[in-house]
Amino acid sequence: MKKVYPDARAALEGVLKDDMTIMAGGFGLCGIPDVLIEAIRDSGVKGLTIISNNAGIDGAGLGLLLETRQVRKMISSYVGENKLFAQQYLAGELEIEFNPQGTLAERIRAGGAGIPAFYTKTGYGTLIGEGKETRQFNGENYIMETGLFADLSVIHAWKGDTEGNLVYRKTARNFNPMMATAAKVTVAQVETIVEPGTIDPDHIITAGIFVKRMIHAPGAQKRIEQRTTRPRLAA
Amino acid sequence: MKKVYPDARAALEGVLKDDMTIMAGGFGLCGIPDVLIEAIRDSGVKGLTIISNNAGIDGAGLGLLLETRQVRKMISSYVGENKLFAQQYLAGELEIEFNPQGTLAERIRAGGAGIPAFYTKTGYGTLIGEGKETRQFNGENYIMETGLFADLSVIHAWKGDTEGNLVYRKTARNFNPMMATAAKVTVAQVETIVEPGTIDPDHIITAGIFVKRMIHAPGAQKRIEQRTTRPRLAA
Amino acid sequence: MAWTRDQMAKRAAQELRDGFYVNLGIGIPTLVSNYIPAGMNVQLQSENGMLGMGPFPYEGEEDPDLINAGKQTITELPTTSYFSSSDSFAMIRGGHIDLSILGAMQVAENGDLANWMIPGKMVKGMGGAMDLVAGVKKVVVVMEHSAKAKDGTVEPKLLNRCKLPLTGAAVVDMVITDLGVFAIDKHAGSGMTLIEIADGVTEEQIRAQTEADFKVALDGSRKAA
Amino acid sequence: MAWTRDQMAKRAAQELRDGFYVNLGIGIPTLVSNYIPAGMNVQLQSENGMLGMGPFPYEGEEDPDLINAGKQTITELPTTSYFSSSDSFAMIRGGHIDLSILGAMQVAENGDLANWMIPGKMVKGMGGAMDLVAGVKKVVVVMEHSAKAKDGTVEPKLLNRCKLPLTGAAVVDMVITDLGVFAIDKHAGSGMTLIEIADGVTEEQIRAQTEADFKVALDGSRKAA
Repeated sequence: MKKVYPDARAALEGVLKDDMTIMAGGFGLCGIPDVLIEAIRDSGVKGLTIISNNAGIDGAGLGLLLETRQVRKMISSYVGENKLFAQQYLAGELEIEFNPQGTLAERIRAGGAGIPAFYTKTGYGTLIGEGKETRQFNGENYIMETGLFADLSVIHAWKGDTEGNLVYRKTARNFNPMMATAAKVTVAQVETIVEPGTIDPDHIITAGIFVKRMIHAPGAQKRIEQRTTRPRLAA
Repeated sequence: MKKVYPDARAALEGVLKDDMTIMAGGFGLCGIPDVLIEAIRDSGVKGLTIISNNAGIDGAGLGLLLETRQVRKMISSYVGENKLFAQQYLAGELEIEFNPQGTLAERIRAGGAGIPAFYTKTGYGTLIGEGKETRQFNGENYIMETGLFADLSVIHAWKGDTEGNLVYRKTARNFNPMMATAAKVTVAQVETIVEPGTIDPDHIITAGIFVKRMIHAPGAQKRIEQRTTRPRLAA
Repeated sequence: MAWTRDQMAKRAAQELRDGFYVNLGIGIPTLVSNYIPAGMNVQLQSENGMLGMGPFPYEGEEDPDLINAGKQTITELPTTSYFSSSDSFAMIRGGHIDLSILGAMQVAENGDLANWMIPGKMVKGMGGAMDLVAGVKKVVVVMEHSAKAKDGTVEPKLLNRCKLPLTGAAVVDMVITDLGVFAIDKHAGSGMTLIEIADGVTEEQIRAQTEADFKVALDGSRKAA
Repeated sequence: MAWTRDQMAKRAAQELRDGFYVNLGIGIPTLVSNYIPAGMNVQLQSENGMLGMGPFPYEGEEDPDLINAGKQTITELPTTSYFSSSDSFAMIRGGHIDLSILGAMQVAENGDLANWMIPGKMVKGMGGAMDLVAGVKKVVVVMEHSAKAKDGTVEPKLLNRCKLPLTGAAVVDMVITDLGVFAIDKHAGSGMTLIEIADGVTEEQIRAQTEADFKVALDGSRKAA
């Protein structure tokens, strides 16, 4: 069982096929598996359904797969930052299924946890609830949402050991841990790969069982979407 | 907002009342909030419904509350190690609701996460499924289970800061993190209390928002239920 | 005189209590963090997986791994903890956040809220807004009292019923506009009550820009919640 | 000659594959860890919140914070990770564990399993057994082929239908007893097949101690799963 692959192309070999469903971690451009997304683009695989909170921006993240028209459908909570997305959507070339962000996160967690459906208040009485089963518990109204499970998850982690145990850094954690659990094959790009026993086992967020393949991706190309700062007080 | 109380009695003041529901963390005697359980015993509160994976052993853990007949009902997955429990149950003095361990864990997690019900395969076709709704998803059979939420959770953590951020040690984590989220009031006993900023925020398992009160409990009295060892090889 | 954006934020800050965990939306709600009273412990949640959100970083100290839900670079505090998106929304959905302050396009007198889509325009998505309004204990909307249409006519935003698709049904507890403050009893369904008026603004001015029916109780009896 | 407990465990170990994540029950299943082939990477899960379970500690090195699901003191390995009970059973329920090896009181020819309660006797509870058999990809039962009643008569444990309350319905893939090995096609419902016989044991001996109907296919064609 060798989990570490030499590069993204090798790590994705044999798992990509047209019309598959792929989960991609990240929130905005934070904690996205950018190297793996590039390799998916280069593979030319088409007709993809992508489950990801956002759709990247023009020229970065999942935006790369929109440029090449490899995406048929997005399941996301917010796609605001992508002009190409808007164009393709309005032209009828791209399908979108909006999910409330917390519902999306929980559907993915449920998919990985063997829970086919759960009830939530979120979206009751809105367009999101239309066509879904509703039900009262203790006098409150809920809608039923189903679990999500993909053919492939591509995720980003900060540090990992060769057993596949992963830790994340700050808000780059976001959707990555749930997605690691909710696909037939999970491939992780990891900034630093270490030997087993290096990471304190109490600190591990994703247990190695969920990670089938991993690559080293130093993270040098991490981008900032909204650079906001405050002035330094004069000394 | 001062979360740290001088002792267990003070930390439980005003939150105990007869016939309430209390969650207690731990698996066997590992990671149990023993100091808080003693204080619950000393308070004399009666008619308790206790949600806890086990029922302690004679003379330790929740066994203390059985001795004093303060417990009316247990919601547990396994109560094998407690003779007093068997006596009181057979005498009709104690009610028991068995839950499969994973169903119990998920019901608690759901209660804390605002999920009133979910579906699971566990227990389908068994006594556990009787009287519960069943349903097919993708041709497989599931039963519906509901979330659990208590008046009070008492938990044990290894380290915590005064903001209530907690970390756990090894398998003493078990049910403690979910229970922290699933009660009106969560009181934590913590082996070491530190200042905020001391624990790496990527390592925190229970965010301070879930912990209303905490006490320092050095953990000197931790007990081992089954002491198993292996021989040292002769040099 | 109608309240400025900062005055609206300052009024919203009066809803904070010591020990509160609070989620602030984008826009005016973000300004509320400037008015947390000294000595009051309020922790800000960012739904992308952080509790204890700090201010923007100094220039040169931006960290691509540390952003808020608006994708802006931020900093951490000694109280900070990080968690996954599912844990973050378990916190939100489970009712653990005390207060959410957010913007809106329309609010109805029963507490219905619309702030995520305009039919016919490109829809960007609801992000975490639906989860927040469904899950947080108390929801306070901060918005301009009315909008100006292109022809100059006033378009009320406080309505009998929302015309835009809802973000949540019967979810708003309080609306702070540039003209005043309204309490909504979303549970009992007893409607909207004007409880404060901005200095120099009259009830008549408010009525002229409001479609929603509302009672008036300016004696402070409805102020606390 | 019927297999010993260790021979049964050794036979069960043949179901392990490199890279497997495995949950072992109490009793004979625990012995399986002694027969993991050298060079094969198998990680053991303990449902109380640990992956990568190590052997018992040396005397004096027991840690009350480090126990397995049988409440025995254990050790950690370089590959170890810890997690909560809900994460542990998300792993189990979600089908991420490759193999569960556990004991049983009765198994039926359709894969039904009974191992948690005897009506009229004090019930201790099912612990994690129902979750394991419902969630793990492959379930192997290791047990004595039959029980001896007090009057000395043989009581079969492989039955047409379980008489005891079920732990799971149609969940068992394989049964290893002291007399042989049976495969169960729980999905197709095509029943039980005897695929191996312990050295020196005859099919007739097995039939005499078995109530369940079973086919016989000893050519190895049904061996791999």
